[in-house]
Order: sequence, then C-alpha cells, then structure tokens
Amino acid sequence: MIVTINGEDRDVRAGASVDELVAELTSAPRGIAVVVDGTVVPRSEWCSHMLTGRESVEVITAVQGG
Amino acid sequence: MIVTINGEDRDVRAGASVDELVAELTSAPRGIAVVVDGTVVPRSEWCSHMLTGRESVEVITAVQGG
Amino acid sequence: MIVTINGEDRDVRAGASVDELVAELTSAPRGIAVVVDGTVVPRSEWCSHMLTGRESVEVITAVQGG
Amino acid sequence: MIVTINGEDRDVRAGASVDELVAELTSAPRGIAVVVDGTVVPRSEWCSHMLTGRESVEVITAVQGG
Amino acid sequence: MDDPFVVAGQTLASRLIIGTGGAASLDVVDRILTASHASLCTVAMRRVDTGTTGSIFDVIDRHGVRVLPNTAGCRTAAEAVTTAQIAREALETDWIKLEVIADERTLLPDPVELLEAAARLVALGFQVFPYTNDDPVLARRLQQTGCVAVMPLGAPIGTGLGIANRHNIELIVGEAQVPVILDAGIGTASDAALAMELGCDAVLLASAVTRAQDPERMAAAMAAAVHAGRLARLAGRIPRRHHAQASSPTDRMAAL
Amino acid sequence: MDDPFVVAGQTLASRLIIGTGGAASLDVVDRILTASHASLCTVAMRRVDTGTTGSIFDVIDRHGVRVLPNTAGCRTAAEAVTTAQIAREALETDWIKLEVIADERTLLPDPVELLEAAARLVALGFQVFPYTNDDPVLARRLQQTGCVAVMPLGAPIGTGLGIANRHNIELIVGEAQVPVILDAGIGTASDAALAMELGCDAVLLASAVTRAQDPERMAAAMAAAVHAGRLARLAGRIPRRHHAQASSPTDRMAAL
Amino acid sequence: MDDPFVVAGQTLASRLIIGTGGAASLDVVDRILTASHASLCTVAMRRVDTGTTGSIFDVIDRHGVRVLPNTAGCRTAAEAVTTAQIAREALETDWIKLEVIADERTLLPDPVELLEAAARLVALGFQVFPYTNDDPVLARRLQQTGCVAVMPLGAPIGTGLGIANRHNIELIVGEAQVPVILDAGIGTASDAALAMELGCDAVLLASAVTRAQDPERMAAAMAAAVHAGRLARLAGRIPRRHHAQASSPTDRMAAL
Amino acid sequence: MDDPFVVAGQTLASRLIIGTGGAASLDVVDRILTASHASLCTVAMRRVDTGTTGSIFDVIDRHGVRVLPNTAGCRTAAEAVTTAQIAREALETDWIKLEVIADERTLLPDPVELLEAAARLVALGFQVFPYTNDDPVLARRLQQTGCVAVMPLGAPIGTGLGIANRHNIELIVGEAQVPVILDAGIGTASDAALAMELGCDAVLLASAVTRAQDPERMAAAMAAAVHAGRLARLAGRIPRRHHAQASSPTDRMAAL
Repeated sequence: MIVTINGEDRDVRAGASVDELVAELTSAPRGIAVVVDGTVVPRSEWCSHMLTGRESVEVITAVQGG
Repeated sequence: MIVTINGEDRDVRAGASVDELVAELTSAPRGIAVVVDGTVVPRSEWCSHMLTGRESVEVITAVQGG
Repeated sequence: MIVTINGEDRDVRAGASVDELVAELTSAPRGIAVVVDGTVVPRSEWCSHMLTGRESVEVITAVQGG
Repeated sequence: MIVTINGEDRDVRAGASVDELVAELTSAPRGIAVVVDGTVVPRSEWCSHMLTGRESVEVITAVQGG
Repeated sequence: MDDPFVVAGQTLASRLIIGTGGAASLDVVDRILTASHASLCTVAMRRVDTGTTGSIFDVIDRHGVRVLPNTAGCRTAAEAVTTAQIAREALETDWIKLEVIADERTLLPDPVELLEAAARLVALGFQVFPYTNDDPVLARRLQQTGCVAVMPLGAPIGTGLGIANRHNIELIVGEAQVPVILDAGIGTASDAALAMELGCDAVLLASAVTRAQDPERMAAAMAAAVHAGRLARLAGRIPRRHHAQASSPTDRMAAL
Repeated sequence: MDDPFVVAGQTLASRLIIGTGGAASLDVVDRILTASHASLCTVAMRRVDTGTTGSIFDVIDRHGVRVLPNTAGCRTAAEAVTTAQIAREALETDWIKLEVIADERTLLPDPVELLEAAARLVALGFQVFPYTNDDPVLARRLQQTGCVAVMPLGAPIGTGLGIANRHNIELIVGEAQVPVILDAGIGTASDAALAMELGCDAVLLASAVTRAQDPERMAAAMAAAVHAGRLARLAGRIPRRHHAQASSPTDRMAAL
Repeated sequence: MDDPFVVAGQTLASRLIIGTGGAASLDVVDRILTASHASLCTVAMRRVDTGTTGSIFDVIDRHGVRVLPNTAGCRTAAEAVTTAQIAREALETDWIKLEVIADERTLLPDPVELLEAAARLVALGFQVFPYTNDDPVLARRLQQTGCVAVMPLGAPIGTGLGIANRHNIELIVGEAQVPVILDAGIGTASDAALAMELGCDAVLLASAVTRAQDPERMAAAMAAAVHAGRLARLAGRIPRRHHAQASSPTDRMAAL
Repeated sequence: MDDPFVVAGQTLASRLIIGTGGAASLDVVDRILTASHASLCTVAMRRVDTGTTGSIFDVIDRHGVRVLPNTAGCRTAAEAVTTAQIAREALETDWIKLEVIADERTLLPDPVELLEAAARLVALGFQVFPYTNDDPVLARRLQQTGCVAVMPLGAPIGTGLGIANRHNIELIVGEAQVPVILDAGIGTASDAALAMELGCDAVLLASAVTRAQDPERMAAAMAAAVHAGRLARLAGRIPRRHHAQASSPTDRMAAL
C-alpha cells in the first residue's frame, strides 16, 4: 500500500505499524515523534497503530536549530 | 424624571426629547453627539427621541486632544 | 629667460613684469594672487615687479572648494 | 630655622638633613620622594643634603588615585 | 506643489499634523495652527463642559483645517468603536485616529484590541488612522484590515525620546501600501526631520509643540523640519563613509 | 529679523554656509546658492587653469554672497599662512577658513599646526574661522588666540556620519565666546537641525549638498533644516521623559 | 551560587542559552557547548534525514544540557501547537520555545498568532517560552496567558544589530513577573552584557556564536559577557554625569 | 595564555588596569584588586599625610601588582614632568601615566601641553602612557613622540558616558603602532567590552568600579567584560544585516 512519508509516497507492507515504519527509516529511534494525518501518535501506541494506506505520515526529530 | 447626564443624575421634564436636553446643557449645539444607553442617537432623531427616565445619557463634544 | 609658472618651466621675455605674465595666462585677472619665490606680490606692485629668470611663480585664483 | 614643608612653615634644627626631616614626618619612609625648591632630591642624597633655612620642601608619596 | 500628500483620497497641503492636546489655551492652539501651517489637526471627544468659554471649533474654523478626531483614552475595541461613532456624529467626518491603549503608564497600543477595533471601524465605513507601535507586522496587519494609513510611534506618547528604533520604521516604510505617519515620541525638530528622511509620509505631534517653552516658535520649527526632512528624502542623501573625502580639489595646489 | 547671526562683526542673513566643493559644475553651484539662500560660501585657492571656462566669481557675484576662502590641503602652519595671504590678495577679504590637516585619509586637523597658524593669522589681521576637531579644549585655545569663530567637525569631512559626539559639541557651545559653526560630517537635513539644536550658531557643509543625488533640492532641505533647528533651540524643547504623558484629557471621558 | 537563575521551576547554572542553529557541524556545536558552559540549548523539529550521520542527541547527552525545542518556521498558531506536541513527544519535555513568525524576510513574530498559540499551549500543559517582539504590551499579555518567561528580541533574528530599543527592554523588565530572556539580535559580547545590564535574566543567541568566524571563542566571549553584565547589574553602576569628576585627590597637591 | 598583553616590554596578565581613586578605603581597594585580577594599578602623587594609617603600598604589595603613577592634577608640561620625576624617585618605576588637563570642569587633556610633556618625559627615559582625548591625530603625534601606549578617553573622567565616539577609537586603533588603552568614561561592563571589541588592547578605569554601589562585584564584572570583549574581537563577530536570517533550517519542515 502507498503511504506518504515525510512528503514522499512510499510502498509499505499492507497493515504495517507505525513502529515498523519508523524502524525502516532509522535504526536509532530516539527523539522521534510521528504524526499521522495531522495527529501525533504517542510512542506507546506505535506498535498498535496500524496503517491502512493513503495516510500522510511525518516522522520528525530534533536537529540543530534556533 | 431622573436621567443620568454625563455621569450626574439630573431631574428633567418627563418626556423631554434629546433635543431639549442638549439645549439645556449648551447654547451652541454644534459638534455634539449624544449617546443614550450606549447607542449614538443621530442628530436627525434628537427631536423625536423622547426620554422615559433612568436613561444614561452622554453628551459629547470635541476638545483639545491628541 | 626661464621662469617656473605653476610648476611648469616657461620661456618668457627677459625682464617681463608680473603683470605681463598674468596677462599671458588669463584675460580676466580678477581674483588672482601671485606668489614669487614664496612671497605674495601685491597687485599694486605687479607692474613694477620685474622678473629676472629662474623664479618660481604661482598664479592662484579661487575655485570651487570647501 | 624655618623651612616650608608641604606648604606649612616649620621650625627645624639648623643644618638638618633631608633624611632627618623625612624621619620626622613619617616612620615608614618607603615610597617617598622629596622636592627641595622645585628639584627632586634623590634618596641617595638625603643624608648629605643639608637644609639652610627658607627652603620650600615637598615630601610626596603615592596615594589612591587615577 | 509637485509632491502632494494624499491620504484617504484627500490631498493635504502640509505633511505636519498637529495634535491640539497639551496647549495651555485655545489661543495657543490658534497660534500653533498659524505657525505650523498644518492642514489637519486632532481633537479628543469628551463630555460637554458647560463651564468653558470658547470652543475648539472656532479655532479650527478660523484656520480652515480638517479635523481628525481620536479615540484617546479607550482601552477596548468596543469603547473605541463607540467613540469613533460619536466623533462621526458630532464632527461629520468618517476620519478617525484610532487609539486603543493598554495602560495609562506607557500609553502603548494594545495590539489585539487595536486590530479588532480597526476591522470593525473599517466595516462601518470609517477612514481609520491607527496609532500603533513600531512593529512592522502589526503595521502590515492593520493595512490588510483596510486602514488608510498606519501611524507608528517613535517613542511613547509625550516622552520626547524621538525615534527609538529606526530600523523598525524603515521596515514599515519599506513595505507600506498606505501612508506612514510617524505619531508620538517626537521631541524636537531634528526628530521630525529624521522621521521624514526614513521615509515617513507625514508626522503627527502634539506635546513637542504644545508643551514647548514657546509653542508658537516650536510649531514653526516643526513645519520647517518636516519640510526639510521630506526634501532630504527626495534629494537622496550622500552615503555614509568610514573614511574622509575632500571637498576641495586635491590637484592644482600651489607649491608653497 | 529678530535673531541675527553676527560673526566677525558682520550680520549674515542665513545660518547656512555653503561649501562649493564637490558640485559637478558651476551651474550646480549656482542652483545650490539659489536654493540654499546662503549669504556666505567657501572657495579654495588653486593654480589658475587656463583651460576652464566660466568662473566661480560670476556665480558669487550673481548671488551677492560673501566669500570665505579656505586653506584646504595645507598641512603646515606655514603653508596655511601663505595660502591665507594669497586669498586676501586675490579676494580682498581678510576672512579665512583655516584648515590645517594632518593627513589625506582622515582630513582631520592637526591641533598643533592649527593653533600655530591661527595665532600667526590673527597677528596678521585676519578674521580666522578655524576648522577644528570636536575637542572643547582646542576650541577654547583657538578662541583665546583670537579666532572670530570656532568650527568644530561633526565627523570627518565628506563622511556624512553626522554628529558623532554630541557631548563635545554641547561642551564647546556651553563655554563659547564666539559663534560656533558646525563644519564637516553633516549627511542629511536632520543632522543640520541637530547641530542647531545643540546650540551651534551656524552650519557649514559642502558634500552633503554638492554630492547629493539632487543637490538643488538638498540645498533647500538644508536651509529649512538649519532654520528648523534654530527655531527649536530658541523655542525650548520638552524634556525627555521615561514614562508616557497623555496629550488628550484624562478626565471628562464618556462612560461607554 | 548566590544568584541562581530559576525559570519554569528549574534552576539553571548558566544565564546563557545557546541556539544550535547555524553551526557548521555537530562538532562545532559540541565545542560551543563546552566553551559557553550553557545548561540549556535549543533545537528545531524537522523531518528525519536518513542520510545524516551523528545526532544532536549525542552532543546534548555529552554535555548534560537541558533541551529547549522550538517551533521555528511556524506561521500559524495551529502549526506551532502541533509542532510543540511533536517536540514533547519526541523529546519528553514540556518546555517549548514558541516562535510564530509572520514572514520569512523579517522573521518577526505575529502578535495575534503568538498569543493564540501561547494560550493553547499553556492550556495543554506546556511551559511556554515565547519569542516575542519588544512591545511591552505584548510581553505583558503573554505573561497573563501563563507563559513561564518572555523572550523579547533585541533586533530581528540573525541581524546582529544588538538591542535596537533599550527603552522597550527596560519597560518590559520593569514590570515583568517572569524571567525576561533577550532573544535574537545579539551581534557581539557587549550586546549580551548590555542585555543583562538592562535587567534581562538571561540571553538566548545562536547566529552570533554559530556564525562567528571562530564560534568556539565567541561562545566563551558570550559566557563571559553574560556573566559580566549580570554582575554589573547587581553591582549598581555609577550614574551618568554631564560634567567630569576627578578620580584622583584634588587636595594635598605638591606646589611645583 | 595565548593572547599576551605586552606593553613597554612587559607582559601583563590582565588587560584591565585599575585606577584606585574614588574607593572609600584601602580595604575597598584591596577587594577590588582581588576581584579584578588586575596586574597594574594607578596611584596619584600627593603630599605625605601624617594623619593617615595604612598605606596603598601594603595593598599593592599584597597583590603583587605593578604600579602606574599618574600626574593627575597637573595643568602644565612643567608640572607634569616634575611630578613624573617625583613618582620615579618615590616608586622606582619609569612608567608614568601622563595627565595634563586643561581645566577642572572637563578634566580634558590640553593637547599642546600634553605633547610637550610627553616629548620631555620620553627624553628623560620614561615609559610614557599618555591620557589623551579621542583625536586620532593627537594619538598619532604622541606615538611619534615615543610614548609606549596611547590612552584615549571614551568620555570625560568620571562621567560614565561610555564611548562617545566609536569612530574615533576605531581610527586610532586602525593605525596604532603601540597598545591602545581605553581610559576614562567607562560606566558599566558593556562599555568595557565594547572598548575591547573596537580593538583596544586594554581598559583603564577607576570611578566605574570604585564608585559603584558594590565596587567588588563591579570589579569582577569589569574583569569578565574585558575578557569577553577581547575574545569577541578575536573571534570575529557576524556582520550587521538589514534583513533577518533564520537560525533554524528552512527545509525539511513537517507538513502540518
């Protein structure tokens, strides 16, 4: 299924969880937040939050700034 | 009847119009606006706007300022 | 004879007066001062002050400035 | 004899040396310079420099300043 | 006049706007208006005082100046809107100098109430001249709201501190779509000239003139200063240089 | 005129003195003199240039302005004294703007040579107008020497940096026994107004006008600015306040 | 430590807060944190970049500094609120530096959106550190909203213009009920010292250090400057005097 | 120490020089010297006071600081030369802070007497540290005379007005062949930092510390400020920009 991750359409396993998705992007998932369709998904729900396709996902971390 | 004019209670003729009331305050009614209970009464309605008592009336003009 | 006028060597008539020399330089001698070997020559002496050669002459006027 | 010391006339022993005079003023003569009639007397000459009366003597030291 | 000052569709002959507050008497106002050649002056709206003789209207009539009523003293959008309506009714003008201040100590505008009042007054058909702080963003928002001018302060009202933040005034001028009128803070003539040099279209001041030791003379000073600053802006000043540059020729010097 | 400007025993109609250097042509000088209403202008003394047409004298005559020759470019007292003598002989005036500069990069006056030249020129009967730095002590010494005015700089010649050190100018003005003429550094109209507000008696400037994009208009700006600053000085400005002060009445407000 | 800096209930060992943006590399950030002795630093929230090596977290951990995430780049209250929630989730802190800018050219805060965002974040339990302009009224309103500090700018972000309007900073400090942190505009050490002398409780800066030619050395400079300014504030400076006052005794002079 | 301060052939550990005048007691001087970490301090030369207990020498010895006697109060070159000779004899140092003031009200140096005194003292083998005004030409002349440093004022002694004319200090620094020590006028820490940022090699101050409400704390402030300013000078500050520049990334923003 297709999910937009950080602005790019990606083909991911149907029914993938947020957790899987993050793991694919980065091996060190510290300091990361995930937004699905504009709502922050708490880390405690990453495993249980399954994607159904066509979501817009933002995977955000801290960078130098300010 | 009692009407509050510019913050002071005054005894005015029952059924007095705004026009009468202004005339009593000042002989040169140029540049004056009247507010009755928070609403500006257009000059064209001064004659027809009768007071019924207990109103709060502000009679305002321009002074040095700004 | 050779006289240095405003920094340039010039061949002038032997025994020429300051007056002649100025006349050669400019037709409108108003607002002009002449310095011969570092000393200002008053205008009243221009006719009588004869050059003997090898002098350094400055012919100065007012220009935009300041 | 009379010597003016720091602006005040003082009666001192006839033939007194600068050294004596300083000793009278202060017990800790470190950091002191002596001027007799406008001339600085080097410390090495304090013992040998005798006063003859009527001199103006300045006994100067360092104080807070600047 | 090849450099007209147009605001709210009207051409004003002078770029100096006089606030009449603080003058010791109407006679002083009269002389200030004469000396300043102003074509616009402000008034405040207050309760009729039956004890006073003479009226600001006599003075204004005598000079043929346009009047710009203000909402001085208002602390909320609601008060300001009503005061503007009073002024329109009393003075038959839809021009309003909008003041919505946050407190009596600083007399600084409250940005939120100011924006709210501006929007409502524009909707009611007023020509709104908002007294604002020197924030370029607030000035922009007021313009977007439909104000016919923006009137940033140089410094708080009555302080005479001049233009505290030139950079902000330059930013406001740089993007303004309506006239920028420097309002408040002017202390002396050079402040007014500077305001114009920074690109303001006009200057509004009261205390600097009305509370000067010689108000009439200071009014003349301000008129000249605003004119001077405007001309200098148009004339294009020389750039600032770190090193000197001679103004007399460096050649053809006499050898002395 | 109730506020005459008297210097060296002469009354001048304007407190703006124009330096003619830097103007693109004599025609520009002509228009600057018209627009500035100056009654005094400076010239430099240089070798006759047989190739030029027209003369600064034609322009000066046309305007009836008094001329103030300078010693620009001189680096020693000796050069300056001779240059002053040249100017007196050529222009039949004993007024001299005394410049003795230390170097070409800063064009700042050399205090020692300046004092020496001033003393010699005073002894020779000149009316000496010294261009000086903003040191109050040097200004005092120049006065003691017999100069008829002191002309401190605001900033180095041609920089347009304005008045770098207001405090020094105030100190000079505070004790001056002769007119103080702010000379050099002016960049725009507000600088000139400020100079007058600080108490200077006149302003001398060249580059700010002659090198402006529109010299004629800047000349008019400077004339207005000097006038404005003078009036403001005489009018007595309001004091600077930390806190605001209302310019509209705080009583008799409507209850809305 | 007899002069603790307490904000949002926490005592910070340093009054210098470092913005990490603009540094050429994480290694530079590392050295800046060492040299500055900062105990708080900001970060921005951005999309994960799978191509980068190293992480700002490694640096932050090494120094044991607390992190203050910002909402840089947000233009609306809604964006800022979501970004704050992201930051809280990612970084496990409810501290948020709230930035809601009006445009990219000035990076100035939008007062209306800022207030709105502050109110919503306070309601959501955040400790809000709002980046604001230097308007004392907006600062007051932000405090009333429940912000734990106010962070007025000295000048626009990255300009290095220092503190454009000292008067406004003094007004903000004079009535503040929460710590005032000077944020943005600092160009060099004396600017930071001045901020503290005006009464600010801390200074937040990024570009002044990260974009200096030698960021590490400038970080040390800023640490010393903030310390100096704080001490000077506490020590009570001498008043400004118009006239001089001798610092050496005027009596007991030798008669020479 | 990778940034030594060398003057008159000696390396000083601190770039802050303390004037001891104005302190309420020797005990205060003692605490100031501790807090400032100064390695050089000034003293004045005055008649022995038989009534005093304690001596400045005890304090100086305790701190191991070098002493720089001054000629404060002298009005002529002759007085200053004799005072320097007195100081050399009393203190066994050929270092002399040369002050030749023109009057008691401004305490400004007399340029002519100062130059004369400097020349004579150099000829007599002194290491001359002249207190001078901020005239770049006078500073140059003093160097040509053989002074080992130049010590321009920021503002008159004791005024606390800071650095009135940055441009002049920059000009002096720009061409100096000897150390430039900012002397006089410093009011608070940011002034001292600024002096160093302008390129001065050291700062000398008295009243700003000795007359502060808490001299000891202000001494610490000044030490930190001089250090901060020096580091900032070496670190290379960011340029001033008219427009803002973001310090957080403008890419990789979340789409919210």
